[in-house]
Amino acid sequence: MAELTYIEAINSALREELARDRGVYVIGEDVALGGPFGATKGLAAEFGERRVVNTPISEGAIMGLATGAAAMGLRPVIEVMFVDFITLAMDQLVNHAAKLHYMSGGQLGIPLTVRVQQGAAGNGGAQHSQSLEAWFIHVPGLKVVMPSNPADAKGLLTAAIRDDSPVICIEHRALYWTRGEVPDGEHTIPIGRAALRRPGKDVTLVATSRMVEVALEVAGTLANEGIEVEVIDPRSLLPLDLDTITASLRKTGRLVIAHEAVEGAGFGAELLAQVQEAAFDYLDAPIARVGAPFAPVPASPVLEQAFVPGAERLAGAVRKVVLGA
Amino acid sequence: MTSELNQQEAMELLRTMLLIRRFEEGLIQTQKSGISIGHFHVYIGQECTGAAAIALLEPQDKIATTHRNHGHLLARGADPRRLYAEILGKAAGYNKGKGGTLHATVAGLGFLSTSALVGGAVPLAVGAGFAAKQLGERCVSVGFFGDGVLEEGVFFESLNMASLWKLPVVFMCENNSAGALGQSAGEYPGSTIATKQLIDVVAPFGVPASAVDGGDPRAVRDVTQQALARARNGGGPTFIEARTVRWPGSRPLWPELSTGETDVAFAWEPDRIPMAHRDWFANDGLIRYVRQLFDAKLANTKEILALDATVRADLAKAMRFAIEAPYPDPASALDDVFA
Amino acid sequence: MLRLLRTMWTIRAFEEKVSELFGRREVHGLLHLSIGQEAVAAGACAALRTTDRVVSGHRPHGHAIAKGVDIASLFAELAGRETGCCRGKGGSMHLAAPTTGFVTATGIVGGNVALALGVAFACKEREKQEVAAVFFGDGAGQSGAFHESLNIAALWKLPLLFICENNGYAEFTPLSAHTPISQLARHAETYGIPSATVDGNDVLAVRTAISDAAARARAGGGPSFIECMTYRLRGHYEGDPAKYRELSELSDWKTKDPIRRFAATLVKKGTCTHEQMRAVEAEARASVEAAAQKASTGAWPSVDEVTTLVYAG
Amino acid sequence: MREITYAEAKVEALRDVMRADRRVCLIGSYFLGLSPRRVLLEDIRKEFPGRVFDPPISEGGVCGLAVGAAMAGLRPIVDVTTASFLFHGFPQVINEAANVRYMSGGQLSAPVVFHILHGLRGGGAAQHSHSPQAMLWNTPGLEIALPASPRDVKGLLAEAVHSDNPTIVVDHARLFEVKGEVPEELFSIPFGRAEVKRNGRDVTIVASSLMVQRALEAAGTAVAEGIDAEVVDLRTLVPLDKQTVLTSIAKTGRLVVVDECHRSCGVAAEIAALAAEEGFSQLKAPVKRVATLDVPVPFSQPLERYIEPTAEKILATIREIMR
Repeated sequence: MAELTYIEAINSALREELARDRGVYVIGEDVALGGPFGATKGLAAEFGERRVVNTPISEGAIMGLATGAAAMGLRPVIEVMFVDFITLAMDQLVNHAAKLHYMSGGQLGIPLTVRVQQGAAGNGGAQHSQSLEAWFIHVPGLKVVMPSNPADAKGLLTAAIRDDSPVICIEHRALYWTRGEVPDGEHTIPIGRAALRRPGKDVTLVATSRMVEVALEVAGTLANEGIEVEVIDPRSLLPLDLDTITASLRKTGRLVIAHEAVEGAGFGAELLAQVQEAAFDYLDAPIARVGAPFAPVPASPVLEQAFVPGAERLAGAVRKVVLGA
Repeated sequence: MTSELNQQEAMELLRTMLLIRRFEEGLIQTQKSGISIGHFHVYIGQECTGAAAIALLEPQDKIATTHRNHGHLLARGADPRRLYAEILGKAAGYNKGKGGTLHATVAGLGFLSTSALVGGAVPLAVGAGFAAKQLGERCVSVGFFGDGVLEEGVFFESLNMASLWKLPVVFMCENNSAGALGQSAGEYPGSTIATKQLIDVVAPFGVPASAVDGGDPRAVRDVTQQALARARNGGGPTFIEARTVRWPGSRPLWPELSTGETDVAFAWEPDRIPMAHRDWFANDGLIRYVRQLFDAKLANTKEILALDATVRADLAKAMRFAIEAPYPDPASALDDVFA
Repeated sequence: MLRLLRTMWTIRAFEEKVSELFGRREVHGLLHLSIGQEAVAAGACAALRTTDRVVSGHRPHGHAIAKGVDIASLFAELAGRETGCCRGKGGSMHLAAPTTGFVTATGIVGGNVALALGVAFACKEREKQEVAAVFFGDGAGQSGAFHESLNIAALWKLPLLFICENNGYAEFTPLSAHTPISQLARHAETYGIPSATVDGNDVLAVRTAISDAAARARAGGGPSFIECMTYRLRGHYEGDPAKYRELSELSDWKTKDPIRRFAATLVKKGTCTHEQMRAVEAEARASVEAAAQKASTGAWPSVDEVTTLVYAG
Repeated sequence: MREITYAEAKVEALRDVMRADRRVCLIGSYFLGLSPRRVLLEDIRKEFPGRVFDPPISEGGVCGLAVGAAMAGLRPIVDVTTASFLFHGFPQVINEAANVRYMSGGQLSAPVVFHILHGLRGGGAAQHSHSPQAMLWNTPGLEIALPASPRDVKGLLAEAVHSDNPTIVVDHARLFEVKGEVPEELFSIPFGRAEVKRNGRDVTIVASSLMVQRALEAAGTAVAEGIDAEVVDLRTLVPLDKQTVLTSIAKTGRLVVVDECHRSCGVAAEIAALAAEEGFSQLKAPVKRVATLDVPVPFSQPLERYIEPTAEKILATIREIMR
């Protein structure tokens, strides 16, 4: 075990996969220079600029390029600098990457990994802070993973690169410099398996990405009040490990879902809709969602802080579900 | 060089350029002092372009700009206090703290929008030209953008439509990567285009295009004047590439005062410029302009220093205002989503 | 020579049959026919190797046939049968048969150009001297993806042949209503990409231009742009009355029909006789009839297929 | 009141808003898709020369152009045609139009109308059958209207033009031939008001766009089985009329949500979540969803029919929830 930052863990996954498989390419804006956050640091020096490829600022063409290359059997890993910029590549992502396999009747494979970071941190404002995972869950043909710590960042990215379908790996910018233990050497986490982060018997709290940290903090606080919170991190939003979540719910009878994105047609809505159908009779209270307010992300530090769902809001929601209104 | 400007106009242009330079130097110092303002981009070294071009606009004209917007806003008359406040996320900011540096905008001064997406503002500028033509207004829309935009598909889509429909638009491309900088020199952000010069990509669209020294206010004035006249007379769009050399302080991901604060006396005492920065200051439009004013006897050193001191004092007050100004009510995060 | 003629007749016969079947509701969906443009597909693909890759757009039938895709599987695909090349999941605009080198078609104007960029990138990396070719119409020239792709192909010297089928109409409006530029090859020149504008109804001229470009790409010379000036004798899609065109324009182009023109040239040169010409047409029509017949007996896909192949493995 | 087709009502709305407001212009003109009814638009072209534009195939540029024009004082209605093409316009619609008022602290607005034709149209396959409204719902700042009847298309389209917000009018080509009563004069239907299209007491069906017609069909058939279904047409997703939905559930205790989006993170997910969160105590059974199955839209007819939310599927779900 080594202690690495989240961004170092990503770097290590990329390095190992570049070394392991000649078909892996890292493509994106400024990636040969290390990328704006250092995820690709040192890779061009080690593997050459032929496999760690700098591109012009043409997100649409890059997504199309990577999709076309994947259809030819390469295993490209592209970096989209901010999830907000994926709007420029949506056509290629939705209309090509996600569908070519299906539309071609299985003739074409698209072993593509899209690395992208998101979240409200650093006062970037509405065009650099969105959380858009629901879009990708909504597009059949894409898999969606969201690592919440350095070990998962490495394990899920490695699994994504080796997967034969297009996988979107959504990182959180605010987690980049957090540290954690990461297994040495090859480390993969199967896509589609949730992680139990903290056991508890009173209420199940499902949280994604950075909200896992907040959920654990809340669980600690509420333990002092006599409420035992079970925290589950789905890690992969599609495919979703519904069994782990409903098994927990059968025990606790109560569920709170937390994510940083807005609620409207988001991951929380989907999970809630699935759970109420699958485990209606086990529910002792209405399920609650905690997401960002229905607004673009503001830039001002105080507004941004007010925007991001925090421990206080989450604790309030959990108390309400456990104790009643 | 200032033959077409009278002394008062020449000094006003200098004031604008100094205002922009000092505003951003102050911003870098404030950020280094530990006040968070998010990722920001400065216009240092490019002041001549915005100051000279925007001075020619009429009140009804529209401007669309980018993440590198401070210079354009100030040149158009934005209040430095409110602009600083916006950048610091305060309630008194033009955008009530919702926009920050990336989206700072002043609608009352004809700014349409400030898009932080590469190429995002270009179709918006074309849209404003389209609207002006439809409404029969004698208004020109000027889009400011960087050289990287020429790599975005939406630029071509927008240029094509502006040409096809002869819209009153000036495409003002501020190429701050002139002189083999940019991606090839290992900098952020890099621009990569397979043509010999940027204006080549414009030629097939039948849009008049010219490249000028962005650090030469007279050259910028000349081409902008022609472009505005063409637009107002129904002649359609023009593309201008204003070339400047990247300020070394803009090379790191976060701006740094790596050349130190600008000393206007460099203009008449070049020996005082530190050796390491001589190349850059030799090209710096601001220093070159001060020297020209001085040589043409339009201003003496005392007047120039006094103007600089006034600008700096005003900006210090503006920054203090912004720092002391209250943050917005957190609940206002929910406002302004809809009309 | 006869092979070129046969390919063109097969495309023509195929699409006429498709039109007939569409009228009888035996094939479905949004169909875009290339009748009148056969020389581009036939000439270009004749200049390519089997291992070269082709990406097409929403008007792909001719390209697929010229690249050697089994026509029965194409009929079956258009009819939504399990025996279709995409097992009924794709339809006309999403034909794919990568084993023949026909990578895919796509329904997004301009999107195919960016996709082909990636195919060319992969060809370069495979180091087997393969080249990629993309067919697109003049309408794609106004899409952002097209311009982004030209720049990147030039920067990276990708072995990509941009084959523009300039048929003068972007969907329902003449090109002049879409852009001030009448020849899209000018955009390629901007980026230093060698370009040629040829008579797209002259199959030999197309073949020569593509041969030169492919040789350059194989030798590491990067992309080329070949603009083929042509005309579609049908509407934008099957069922489009195409009232936006002058009748005189249509009849003028009919006299330049690429198949009859080539046949006449061959006879005049003494390469073959009138009888041989007619035999080629008859053979092509017979093979198309047989393929259509075969396709019509294909099974419908099972509804269980609906959820298969969303993911690999 | 006179009865006209949906297509006629839609064209009438376009004509009336253009007569009433000189700032309104049409960018793109396939408001009736490729349907035979599209000839109706010729009258608009004749009546308003110079106010109907046919742009090149540059959706990104076109959407941006319209947003810019709206910010500068026009009221453009952009026809993006097939909903799938909106993805090209996402940078402009999502990042510019939706954010501009908020980001500018209320200084600016982009009163633009984007028009799209969504959903399965028969053989459209994976790239021409999208229903992107749920994705648009996930990015605050846009108003989303989905007409389902001739009267609604006229009133909602007019309201979209009057609105100072960017609005997406999500329409469906399979509604064009529906007939219904439509007032002669120009009128608007306020956003955020769902309509109970059929009263019932046993089960609530919430739907929008074409699915309202399918729900009504299913409800009509269910009567024979002694099931009295209530059909609620949301009409707008943003703003959402929660109260009408919750009131109906309070009455019936059962909810089926019908939606043409893909199921995962679709409109039905949000309505089901809302009902289970805020109407939990009223629910006698779990909320059921009838949505397009989570696969790219296949081309082949039987496959397409299999994934489509049909009246038969709605009926089967009603029976199941009543058990």
